[in-house]
Amino acid sequence: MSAADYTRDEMMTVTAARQLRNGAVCFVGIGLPSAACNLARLTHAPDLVLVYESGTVGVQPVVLPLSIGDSELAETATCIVPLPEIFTHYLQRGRIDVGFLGAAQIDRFGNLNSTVIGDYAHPQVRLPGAGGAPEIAAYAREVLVVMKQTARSFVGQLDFRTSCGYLEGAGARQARRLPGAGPKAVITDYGVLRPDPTTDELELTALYPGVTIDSARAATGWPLRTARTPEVVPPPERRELEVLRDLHARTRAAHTRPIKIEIEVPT
Amino acid sequence: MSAADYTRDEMMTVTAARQLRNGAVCFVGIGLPSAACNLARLTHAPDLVLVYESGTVGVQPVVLPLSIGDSELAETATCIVPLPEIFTHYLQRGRIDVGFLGAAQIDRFGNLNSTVIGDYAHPQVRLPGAGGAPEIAAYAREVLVVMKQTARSFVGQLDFRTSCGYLEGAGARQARRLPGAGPKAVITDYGVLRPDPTTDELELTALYPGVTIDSARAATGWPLRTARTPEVVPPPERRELEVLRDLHARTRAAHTRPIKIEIEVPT
Amino acid sequence: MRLLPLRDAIGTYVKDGASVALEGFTHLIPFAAGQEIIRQQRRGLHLIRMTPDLVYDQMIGMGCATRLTFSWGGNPGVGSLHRLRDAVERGWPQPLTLAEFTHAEMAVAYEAGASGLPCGIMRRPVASDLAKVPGATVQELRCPFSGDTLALVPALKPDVTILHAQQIDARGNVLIRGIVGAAKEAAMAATQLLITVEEQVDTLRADMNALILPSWVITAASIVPGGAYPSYAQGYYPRDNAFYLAWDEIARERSSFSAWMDRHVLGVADHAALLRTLGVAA
Amino acid sequence: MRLLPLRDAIGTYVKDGASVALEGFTHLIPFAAGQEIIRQQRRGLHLIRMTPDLVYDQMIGMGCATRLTFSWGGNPGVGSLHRLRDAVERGWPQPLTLAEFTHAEMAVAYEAGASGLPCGIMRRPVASDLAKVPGATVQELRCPFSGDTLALVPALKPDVTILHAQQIDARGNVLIRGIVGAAKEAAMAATQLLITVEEQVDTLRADMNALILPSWVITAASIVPGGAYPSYAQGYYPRDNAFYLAWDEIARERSSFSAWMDRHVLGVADHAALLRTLGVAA
Repeated sequence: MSAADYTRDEMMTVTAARQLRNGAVCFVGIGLPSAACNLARLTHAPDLVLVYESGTVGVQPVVLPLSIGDSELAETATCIVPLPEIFTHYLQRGRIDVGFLGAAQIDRFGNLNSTVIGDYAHPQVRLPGAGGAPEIAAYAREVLVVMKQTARSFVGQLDFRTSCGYLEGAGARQARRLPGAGPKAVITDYGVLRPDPTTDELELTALYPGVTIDSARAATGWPLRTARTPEVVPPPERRELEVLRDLHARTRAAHTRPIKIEIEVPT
Repeated sequence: MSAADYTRDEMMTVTAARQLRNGAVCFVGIGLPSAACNLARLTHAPDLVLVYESGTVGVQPVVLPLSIGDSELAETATCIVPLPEIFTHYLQRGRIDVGFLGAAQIDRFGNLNSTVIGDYAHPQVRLPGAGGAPEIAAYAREVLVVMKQTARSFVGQLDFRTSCGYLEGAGARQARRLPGAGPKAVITDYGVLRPDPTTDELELTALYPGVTIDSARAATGWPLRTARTPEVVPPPERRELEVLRDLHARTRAAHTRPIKIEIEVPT
Repeated sequence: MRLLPLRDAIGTYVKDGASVALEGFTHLIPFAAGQEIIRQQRRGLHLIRMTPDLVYDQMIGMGCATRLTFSWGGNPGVGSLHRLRDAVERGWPQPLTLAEFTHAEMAVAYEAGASGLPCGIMRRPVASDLAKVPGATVQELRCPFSGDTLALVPALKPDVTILHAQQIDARGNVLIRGIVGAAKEAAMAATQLLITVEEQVDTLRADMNALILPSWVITAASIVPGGAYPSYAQGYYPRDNAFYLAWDEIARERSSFSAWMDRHVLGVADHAALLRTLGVAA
Repeated sequence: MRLLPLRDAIGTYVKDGASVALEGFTHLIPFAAGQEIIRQQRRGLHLIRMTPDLVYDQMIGMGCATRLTFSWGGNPGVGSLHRLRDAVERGWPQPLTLAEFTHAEMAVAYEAGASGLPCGIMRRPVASDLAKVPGATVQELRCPFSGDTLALVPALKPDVTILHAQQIDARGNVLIRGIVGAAKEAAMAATQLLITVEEQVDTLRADMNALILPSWVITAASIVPGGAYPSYAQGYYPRDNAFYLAWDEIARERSSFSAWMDRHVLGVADHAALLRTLGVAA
């Protein structure tokens, strides 16, 4: 399949999906992580366990939820637990294998900002904030980050550290004895970054077909290290693309269906 | 109705039931408290809310449970909550109006022992222990104690203080700022004891018909104070006795019904 | 439990300056109650909610709130809450003081409030700058058993919690079915608990282990069909995802926002009328 | 999740010296599992359970346990557990070390274990001598927010938790319906989780908000119809209250107890045979 046959977004979702081994328990966020997890579940990882922070455990949605609490999730879940239990009995208890995170900013050690651009008290841009991310970053056995790569989002210095990656690097995270291992991979629209085992600094280890190292460097706000010869990520397989596009098509149809409510106003 | 027409146990249960105002939320223990609460519910207090520590809230049993977790409770409950919530969301949160307690020993300040007779490490009699009692004693807005009165159970000195009444008396409980007000009445098979508002010492304030102050004193292991003229508790009304006896008869029948289990052993 | 028209319930129990938690995680968000608060022009509220969602975007944009306790303030799957941003970034229509937590912290804080505790406990503070912001209150604690560093989070005890639910029975017990979020904890933590429901039934259609709030923990209830729209009520109507997408445009500018609110919230008498103006109800 | 005969599940996962929690509050007490532990003559167990009930009376009387963590040790509605008393009062068949809590404390301790915490938090210690006994571990704490005195209770984290449940589905998910006690907390707190169930079904007959344990939190499950007898399984069979009353006589003397255990537990191959000797199953 040639690069003309798929978008960068699709390549990114497919690459993220491939990181997931069958049977893993994933804590899933909305958007691209949800698409990637469900793509994996519908292709190579049918026994992937998807946990959403709304309290839905083991969901098998047919369309992608717009929010993390759509009825689609409730209706296909193995069980629904009160939201606090997701964070206590599941995440803090160490039962989550893979946490999926995105953010507005990431630094070279995989630390994430989803709180503010600018100063906290007088922000240029107030972002949605932490949600479940800081605890996912701390407790999930490993973390996958999915973010589009630009010089404004891959920054030398975070405006705010919402969720921890490897902190200051070079073993700083381990020294803090955080339960989870930290970001194992950052999947971007250029390729895949992975932490150096010694310095913890993210290194470009794989590129999408047709993407150059220079273009990836230009999309990074710090001097990006690269593996001697980055791998080339195999392009999406036909089946991966079909499943993903079907999923998106079903989702679009579901999300534009008009709602009608019967109201019998009590007298 | 004359004293020959009812037993002391019945008089005690009826007297306990009469302490309960309609609409109160009661934390109910097994045995006489359960009988008293259900008698109240079936007579003058139809909206009494009964909470059992098994997690059953608003139960309306037709027969008395033998244990605090019989299916009768589950099937007639407004809701069933996980047991921890009974102690956190209901009791500790201050949502219980009346706690009902019994014990093996009580002292003049209404402190209770349900743990051991003798030394803790080498007990003469190992009793069942605390269960929910210490927190009921601390957090219920008020406590009713129901116990048969004997010189061995109404003692000068507890072998072990499992649950607090008024501690050392004379405001000691208030000084500890325990949330609940403490034992409001002790219903025995002789009559009713209530705390003196100043000293907190239990005082015999009411006697059953035909029961003498001297006999109540003889059944008490400390010099029992009495009200100048103890009231006489009105005897059980016909309807109270009927309802109570029906309840017990239904209960006996239910508890002796043979159990048959269908087993299909898997091969 | 008192059964009241929503207007009277809000009028009686939601006072200027109160701390108010409208909960329901994506599901069963009490929009009708929030919009009635707007209609009654409450001021100086301390709004509490894990995910402010559109309902708080509306209340903040209409000037009801001076303080917000929250853990994620976006339009789920869509982007920003523009009115929340405008208040934080530019103080319009008035400045908004933030008390910001993570989801996990806020869940623990509600649970502590529901349990009559002054604080709740978590594992070590995660390495987040949230611990350093103005309004940060999480304290460290050394575990006397393990030596671990733990965190204490102050309890949330709203003056009023408002929930939307599916059914209320003849005795006033309320059923919440589907995704429950932190509804139960927010309910039990509150001093006063207001409920809006889809319908009143004789007996709840509920399993033995369903989430039911007994009538005696509820202060007042109002029957408001469609009261969670554009959020949803499991078994009644789905989430209007198209509306959530459209809100991004509506709320982006002050003028389009104000016009929408004038027409659909201030300009109508109640929630049924609002649903009709939107073409959602007949 | 592995589906195993009960004999193999106990043989594989319950080791001498392990801490073992058989939970289920009056309802769904895993008697079959407890009796299989007796049959396999486990020794030195640390038994954990809020209400030891008859199942621990049997295990203690048969010499399986050297330690007991509990909060109420009686025959509910009947009286004493005579075998528990004999072990505590006279060291027969061997001494039993007690770690004694209140129900509220033990519930908090399980919840802490389930939450990956080293301890849980409560309001001020109640004024009980329990705080002074050997093995007492509850610690005081001053709340940094309110100044209140609070209590910290060390977490319970059993090596093995064993529960009885109604159903397991084809994927290994387990349904618990009715009174749940602290079953969920004990399950999530454990290192290994064993389940016995009444039956296997294709799809659980369960409400959306039912208490379901997902297969991947379960170590092994065994199909044991009647596995909670003489306790009960909501929807399957009621509690045998007559047996609980009769147990008072059976267990009162060492000789009658031993004879009963020889005949009904040691003298049979499995739980189905036990139920037949009791005339409960055909």
